[in-house]
This record gives sequence, structure tokens and C-alpha cells, in this order.
Amino acid sequence: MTDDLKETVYLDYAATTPVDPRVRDCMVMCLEQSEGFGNPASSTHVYGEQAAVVIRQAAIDVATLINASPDELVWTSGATESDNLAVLGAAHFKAMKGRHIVTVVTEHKAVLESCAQLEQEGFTVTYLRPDGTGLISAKDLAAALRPDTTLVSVMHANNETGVVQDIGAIGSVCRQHDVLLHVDAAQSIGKLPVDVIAQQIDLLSFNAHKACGPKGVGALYLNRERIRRIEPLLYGGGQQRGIRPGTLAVHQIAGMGEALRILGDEMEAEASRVSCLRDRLWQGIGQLPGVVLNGHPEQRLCSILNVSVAGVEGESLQFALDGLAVSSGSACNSSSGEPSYVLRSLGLSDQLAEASIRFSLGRFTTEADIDQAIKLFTRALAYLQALSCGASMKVNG
Amino acid sequence: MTDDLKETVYLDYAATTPVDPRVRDCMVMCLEQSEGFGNPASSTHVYGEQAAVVIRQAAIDVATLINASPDELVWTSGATESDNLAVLGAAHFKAMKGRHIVTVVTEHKAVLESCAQLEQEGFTVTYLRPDGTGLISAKDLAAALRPDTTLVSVMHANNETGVVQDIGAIGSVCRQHDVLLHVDAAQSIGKLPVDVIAQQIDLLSFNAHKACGPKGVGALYLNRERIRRIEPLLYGGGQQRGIRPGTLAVHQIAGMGEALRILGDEMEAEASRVSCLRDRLWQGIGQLPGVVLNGHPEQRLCSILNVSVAGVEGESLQFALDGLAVSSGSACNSSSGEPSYVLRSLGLSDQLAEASIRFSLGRFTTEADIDQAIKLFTRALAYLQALSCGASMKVNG
Amino acid sequence: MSRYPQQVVAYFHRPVCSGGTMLQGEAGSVEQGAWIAIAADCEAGQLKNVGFHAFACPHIIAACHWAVEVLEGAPVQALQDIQLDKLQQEFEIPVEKAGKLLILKDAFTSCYAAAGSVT
Amino acid sequence: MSRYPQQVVAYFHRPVCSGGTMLQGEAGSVEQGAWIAIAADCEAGQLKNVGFHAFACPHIIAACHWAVEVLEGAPVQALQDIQLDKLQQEFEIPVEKAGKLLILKDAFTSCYAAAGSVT
Ligand SMILES: Cc1ncc(COP(=O)(O)O)c(C=O)c1O
Ligand SMILES: Cc1ncc(COP(=O)(O)O)c(C=O)c1O
Ligand code: FES
Ligand code: FES
Repeated sequence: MTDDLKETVYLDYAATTPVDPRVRDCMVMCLEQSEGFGNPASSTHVYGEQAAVVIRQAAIDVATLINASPDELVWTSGATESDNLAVLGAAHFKAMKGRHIVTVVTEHKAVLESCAQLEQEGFTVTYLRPDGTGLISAKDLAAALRPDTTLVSVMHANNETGVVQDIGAIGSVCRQHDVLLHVDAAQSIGKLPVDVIAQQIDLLSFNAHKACGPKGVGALYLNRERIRRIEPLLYGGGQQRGIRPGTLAVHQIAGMGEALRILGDEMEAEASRVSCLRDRLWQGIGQLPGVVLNGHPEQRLCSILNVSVAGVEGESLQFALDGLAVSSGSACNSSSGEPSYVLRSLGLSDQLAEASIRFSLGRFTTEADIDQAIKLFTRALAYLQALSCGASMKVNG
Repeated sequence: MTDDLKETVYLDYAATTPVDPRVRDCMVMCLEQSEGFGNPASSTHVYGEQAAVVIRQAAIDVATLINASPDELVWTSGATESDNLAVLGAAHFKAMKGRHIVTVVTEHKAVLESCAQLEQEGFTVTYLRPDGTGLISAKDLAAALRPDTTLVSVMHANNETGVVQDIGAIGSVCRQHDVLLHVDAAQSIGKLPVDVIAQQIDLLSFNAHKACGPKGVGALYLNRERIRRIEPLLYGGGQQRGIRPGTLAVHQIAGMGEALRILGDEMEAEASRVSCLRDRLWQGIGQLPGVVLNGHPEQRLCSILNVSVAGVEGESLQFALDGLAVSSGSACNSSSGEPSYVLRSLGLSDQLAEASIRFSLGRFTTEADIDQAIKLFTRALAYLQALSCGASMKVNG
Repeated sequence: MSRYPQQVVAYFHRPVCSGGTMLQGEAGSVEQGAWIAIAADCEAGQLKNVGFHAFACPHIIAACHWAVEVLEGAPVQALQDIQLDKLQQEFEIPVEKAGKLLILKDAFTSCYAAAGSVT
Repeated sequence: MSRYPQQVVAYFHRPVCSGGTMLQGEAGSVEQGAWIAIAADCEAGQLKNVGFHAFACPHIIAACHWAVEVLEGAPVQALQDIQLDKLQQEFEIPVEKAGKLLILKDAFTSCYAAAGSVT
């Protein structure tokens, strides 16, 4: 570890997580020459067969966590691909029935940009707006549905605020209207229970790297009772029933399986540990002048704390938090330069949206990390507030 | 290693390869919690920055091997995705100019099925047929080009026969006619020199797992002088200039970089070692009754030996080679049940196409492996030929 | 290889036995994907030296080895009593491949026909 | 953090100094994304206690710290001699953000204007 890393407290688990050593070990085994490094498509020899066994076990582990069956999973390269495959694939497949989609303005770009692509192709998309806490209501959703609506896409937990939608209620509206429901669970998987049956989910996107698994692997759950097929995004050697061809990345999938197996075992205890840490953090910084909480105070992930600071400039806030690895609503050289569309949609001013910090905690976060974060945040705020001297006030002259 | 694996000689490198221990170590480092496990998109903190540095180094290593610049690479989930992105992405992007594509019947399914998809969308595709050795001629290609041709897709080395096309000649025809050339180099990368400048290649697809790197990662080279942009397949967070969004899989990309760096260093020596082994294999089995070589005797990869056996049934040949992990043109439960379209296109009968074995060698293949393969193959042939007793002959009665 | 049932593995690699010379019959062809020739001797109405040649897939070769084994010493008419559903079960032959079993059946039938002309 | 030049890192975290009370000027606003107030005293035509308040991004805060440092002890007219291209170079301010430098310039100019009314 370099000194820079050692000195920097990592509170950016919502961006990506470290790989759990148990997951790593499981992956490394698949990378050993002496193990089943084969191509699971090579069904004619033992190397291929062993790889297929590994894939099968991973499918069982992943399916178990979401109460699905292993054959209802398609492996992908991550949640971006899963989201695209779900939204584009289902919309295209159902295009004969209708060309109207409903989603929410606070979805991840992987969903929003897929929807934008559908609009280019002549589909109509209704974008629901959440209330000031980030929640949408099942009633608003029901009102948005049309006879030609084929798909609703609503994320489980928001990646910026951690706000958690009531998927069960949304699912039952969708079922009543016989509309498919896609849920992006990239942030919630393993933090909240996900049950595709109980919550009436038809398509579920998630990945491993937000859950102490490897980057570059994800899955899409397809409810086989409700949707037989979707249009693929990739064409090739026919792997995965042609829905997603390409050689399966055995070590990646094994890692995802192990990561989600661990979550199944440890989720409950871990969620309460992490939410204690989050509460400790909020106690430490919530009373500082100008600090406000973004998103619903209860309906949110245990692991995310998103705050804004009134009267402080966003980039400088981020800059002053040098010793903290967190995400912020603002970045000088960021390609967009726009403040977070998620926070803006909650009604925040540009200043507050930019001066926002997302703390996201996870498996390896300690009390000491939190205390250090409180210290650094307090100090940064004190400096910037002294510097801006209330900011909007005129100089007393 | 299970006993089954220990007893089975792996000669299926063209399907996938073991991961080189050096590559594995490099990947494991990226999987360590104490290392730069960050998200390379997290540009605001050191974890993200270190990940970006790892990606950059990998891009340099990969670009160096093909004589490209690091910014001309797009990371993908493998050659299937690279092929799709190249063929669909370039065809869509150039659709205003024309909607005619040229490819070859012996391409990989990832290219052929992408072309089939384009046909569905109203594009016209010309499929060139190779001669009996598997080669296409630059003259035939030139004759197939039309004013509305925008893209030619020709693989460098064929995955079944190992036959190597003269990409330089093909490239110069394409440049003369101002048509983009896509080359699938999944099989040739690191076995033959690939030089995108000298060979006048505009788009190059390849992956890591055919080259002792990890499965589930690949790259697409885009010649930035010749093609500014292509239509993406996935939409999302804007990573990789929007051409291929999704969190970059740092350990995977690092592994690919290391794998290709090693190839750059060792390719020459390794190619001659492997071709000696392949020749030894051919000396051992080429003189057995009924055995014929498939594909051009010289213009082929050092690592692949594809043979057919007259008068022997394909599935039983495969079955009798139980102790050998090889690929065959035939498989009882294979989803298609069709004999190899590649071998059929060379003019082989169904029987010969089915009774074909692809031996593919690689970095960890030893003389002892080859000698064992010769022994097993010889024994299997003797048994099956005794059993079929010339097969097509009537029983003498 | 797990995609073949244990019975196929067990019966595939038996020694080649071409069979006797008295009774011979064949069916199928290389073009059809399976060719099977059955041969046996007949002593006092009992089959002896039952053997076969085959160009065929593993399931069928295994089934041939098994069939000639059970026929050894059996009465000649057993040649036409080979039960395909039994073979199909025994060797877990995929339904879509069951056509090949008919060729096997034909070969035994044609061998039995030879018995008619011999005895 | 490597995306900010070393100069920004060096000049960002200086002690807050509000400056004197004689000369004061400001420009920009929170809505504009940057607000800067300059204050100083003036003794015998020389700037003393040059300080500032700012709501601004790191580049601009660093530039302010630097500017007030070089102005300390300089003649009053130096307030309007702040050279933007020099600041832009010194702190590697991205061109697309250069607009913010104009606010800084305006703040110093307005401070200089105050000098006119004081002296
Ligand atoms: C809610 C949500 N959806 C989708 C994604 C995309 O995931 P991936 O990086 O695996 O493509 C992310 C993370 O970036 C996310 O937070
Ligand atoms: C020539 C060729 N192209 C493309 C592919 C697909 O590669 P991947 O498995 O990485 O998707 C392969 C291998 O399967 C190949 O041999
Ligand atoms: S191998 Fe012939 S039916 Fe399966
Ligand atoms: S931080 Fe303000 S210009 Fe870069």
C-alpha cells in the first residue's frame, strides 16, 4: 500500500468495494493452472466440465440470495450491461405489444441512457419525479401506466442518496397492469433482502463489485414465467441460450457467486453494524453548521450518508477532504461539470447539490475510519466556512 | 488438481488457456484490499487515481504489442463483445454512407451473427468463400467491394484450422477503396506479429483468455485517424468516451496488459518452440491411415493442428480420446449438432468434418504432452478403425 | 466424460470381435452417420461368436457391444428380439438420436434373415 | 490529488486572513459559483494586511492566497495589475474555467476603486 492510500480513509463503497479475501481466494483458485481453468463451453473434456460445475455452483449461490432459480440468471460484464440488456432487450422484445416505458429521473445513467436510446428509436418514455425525499409513490406509477406500456424500470436503492424504493408496492402495481418490472439492484444487493418472487420483480440487474466481489461481472435475472426471451445485445457463439454469448469468465463468476454467498450469510449482522457506523458519522457531522441530510431519513440504505453543506463551494469542499476517499456532487475536471441530477431532482439548489458529499461505508469500515472522517470533515468545514465568511453575506464595510 | 485433470493432456488452447502465473500475480495484486482497488472513474481520490494508473499501464502494454496508441483502445468483456462493437458499431456509424458489408464464411460466429443482425436491419452482406486451404484472395475481396461498402471484416487466424489470412494485402485493398477493415485477432494475438499501421487495420478485436490472460476481458482497437466514433452497444455512465460505459474491471485489464506484455517479450521464442511441438505431433499422427491435415499447410498458426480421419465416426473419435482435452468437429449433445461450418466450407464431407480433431498447443505444452497425445490418438484410431473395418466396405460374406 | 452415461463408458471399449462367418447382416451407411454389421455363428440353434463392425457414435457402439454380449449363447431368434426401448434406457440415448437405434435393429434383423437362408 | 497542480495544493491551505479594513472590494456571487472579497490597509501608498474571503473553487482560492501574498507591501496600484494569464499559468487553471478568474480580477479592481475613495 502506498502512503497515500494508507493515509486515506476509504468511504466510497458505493463506487466500488475492496474484494473480500475469501472471494479473492476463490477467484485465485480458478486462475490456477492446476485447477479447472477450462472453457465451460468445452463440454467434451474434463477441463470444460469442471468449469461448468463452478459456474453452476455460482448460479446457485447467486440465485439463492434473490430467491430465483439458477437457470433464470444471465451472466454479464456488470450492472451497466445488465441494465442495458434488461431495458433494451425487454423493450425490443415487447415492441409489438407497445412502445411505452416508465422510469424515474433518479435512475442510474445505464437505465436513463438506455431509455434515451429507446426514445431515439421511437419509443416514448415517461420519467417519474420523486418527492423531496427521493421516493416515488405506487399511485404515481399506476397513473403513468398506459395500455401500450411494456416495461417499468425502477431502481431499488439509489446510488447517490441510498434512498430505497418500495419495490414490493411497485411490483404489485406492475403485475396488476401486466407490465414488466425491471429493478436495478446494484446498490441494494446484499444490503437489503431482495426476493424476486415476493417483490414481483421480472428483471433484476446487479453486479459483484458493489458487494465485495470483483469488477467486470454482473448478472441479469429473468423471470422465466413472465418473460421467455429478450433481444440480445451481443451475437455470437450461442452461449447462455444466445441471450448473452461470449466465453464465460469462470473466475469472475465464481467470485461473484462467493461474494453473494457471503452476503447471504452475513447480510443481517453486517447491515446493523454498518448502520451503527453510519449513525455515528451522522452524529459527528450532522450538527455542524450548514450540514443537511439528503434523501429520506429512514427509507435508505444502511451504508450511504449523503450530506450537503450550505455556503461552501463544492469543489473546494471535495478538495479540502483530501484524506477522505468519498464521492462528491462536483468535480472541476469532470466531463459533465453539471451538479448531480439526482440531488437536483430532490429540489436542492446548485450550490447545495455541488457541495454534497456521499459517504458510503462497507465491510471493512471501522470505527476509527468514521472518527477520522468526522475529524477531517469538521476541519474542512471550519476552514472553508471561515474563508467564505458566510459567503452570501456582503463584506461588512 | 483432480485426478481427471491430472490424467488429461490439455491441448485445447484455442478454446481457452491457463492463466500465466505472472498474470495471476498481477491480477491478485489488484484484488488486494491494501492495493489500488478503486474505481478508475473516482478521479477525486487516490484509490481511483491508482486504479487509473493501472489501467493506463495496461493500455500502454496492449497498444505496444499491436503498434497502436493507448487511447485507441476500448476495453470490453471479450472478443465477442469487441467483434460486435466493431461490426455493429462501425456499420451503424457509417450507415449514412452505405449499407454493404463484406466478410468471409469462415469467420467466428461473433462476426457472422453480428452480420446476420445487420441483414435483419436491411444491410447487405457479401460472404466470401475461401479456397480449399482456407485462404481468401485480395483479388476476390476487391471484386466484392461496392460503392456502398463501408466495412470489411476478416479474421487474422481461424480458430478451427489456424489458417492465417494475408491481412496486409487485404488492408491495402481496403485502403485503396476507402473501406474500413475490421480484423478479429482473437487467435493470432501474441502468436503472430500484429501491426495495425503496417497491416492497415482500422478495427482490431482480441481478448486475453486465448493468450494466457483472464477470461472476460478484451479490447477493441479503433484507428483514430480513420474512424472517430462508433455507435456504442451499451449506454451508461460515460466511461471510455461513451463508447463502452461500465466500471472498468481493473484486475482484468491489468491481467490482460500483463499477458500481452509477456507475449511481446516471448512471442518469437515461444512461436518456434510451439511450432516444433506441433510438427512433432504431426510427424507422430500424420502417417496414420486415413489422417488428413485441414487447412493450408504453411499459412497457419504455429499452435493449431486440425486433422480429419477418413472412415471413423466423429463422436466416437472424440469419445475414444478421453484422456485428451481437444476440440472436435462433432458432439452428440452439442446444441447445433451440425458439423463445423468452417471445415465444410473447405470442401470436406460431413464424415470428415465430423471426424476432425483440433489440437491446439500453448505456453505450458510439453514434449511429454505431445508424446502422450500421439499415443492416445494412435490407440483410438487403431480401435475405431478395427471396429469400423474400413466402414464403407461391405461385410465380406 | 459426464455427458455420456456410465454404461456407455463401460461398454464402449470392449475388444473388437468381428463375429463368426455363418450369419451376417448389416444396415446403414457412413452417409447416414451409422453403419453396423452383425456377424455370428449358429450351433444347434444357438448363437456363437457374436460380433460386429460399426461406424457409429459411442452410444451405438456401446449398445452393440452390449447386444452381442447378451446374444452369445442365445437362440437364433433372439436376433430379432433386441428391444430398442431397453437399449435406449440402458444407454440413456437422447431421444433425438433414437433414429440410430433403428439402424442397429435393422442390422440384427438382416442378420436374422441370413439365419433363415442358412438354416 | 494529481488532478490539481502542485501550486494549488501548496496555496489552498493557507491561514485565513480577512485583511484590513481600509480598502474593501468584492465581486461574484454564490449563484455565479464564485464570490471573492478583498480587503487591505494602505500605509504610505503601500498595501498592508492584504486578505480575502472567498466562496470559490480550489484553483481560485489558491490564486487568492497567492495574490494577497505578492500584494503585501506592494504599492496600491498593484491591486489592478494582477495578471490573469500569469495566474492561469501558475495554477494551471483549465481554459473552460478561466471565467472565474475574471471575478477575481473584478474583486481586486473593486478594492482598488475603494482606494481611490480613501486616499
Ligand atoms: C445503481 C447502479 N446501477 C448500475 C451501475 C453500473 O454498474 P457497473 O459499474 O457494474 O456497470 C452502478 C454502479 O456504477 C449503480 O450504482
Ligand atoms: C476468432 C475468435 N473470435 C472471437 C472469439 C470470442 O471470444 P470471447 O470468448 O472472448 O468472447 C473467439 C473465441 O471464442 C475466437 O476464437
Ligand atoms: S453419441 Fe450417438 S446418440 Fe449420443
Ligand atoms: S477547481 Fe476551479 S477552476 Fe478548477
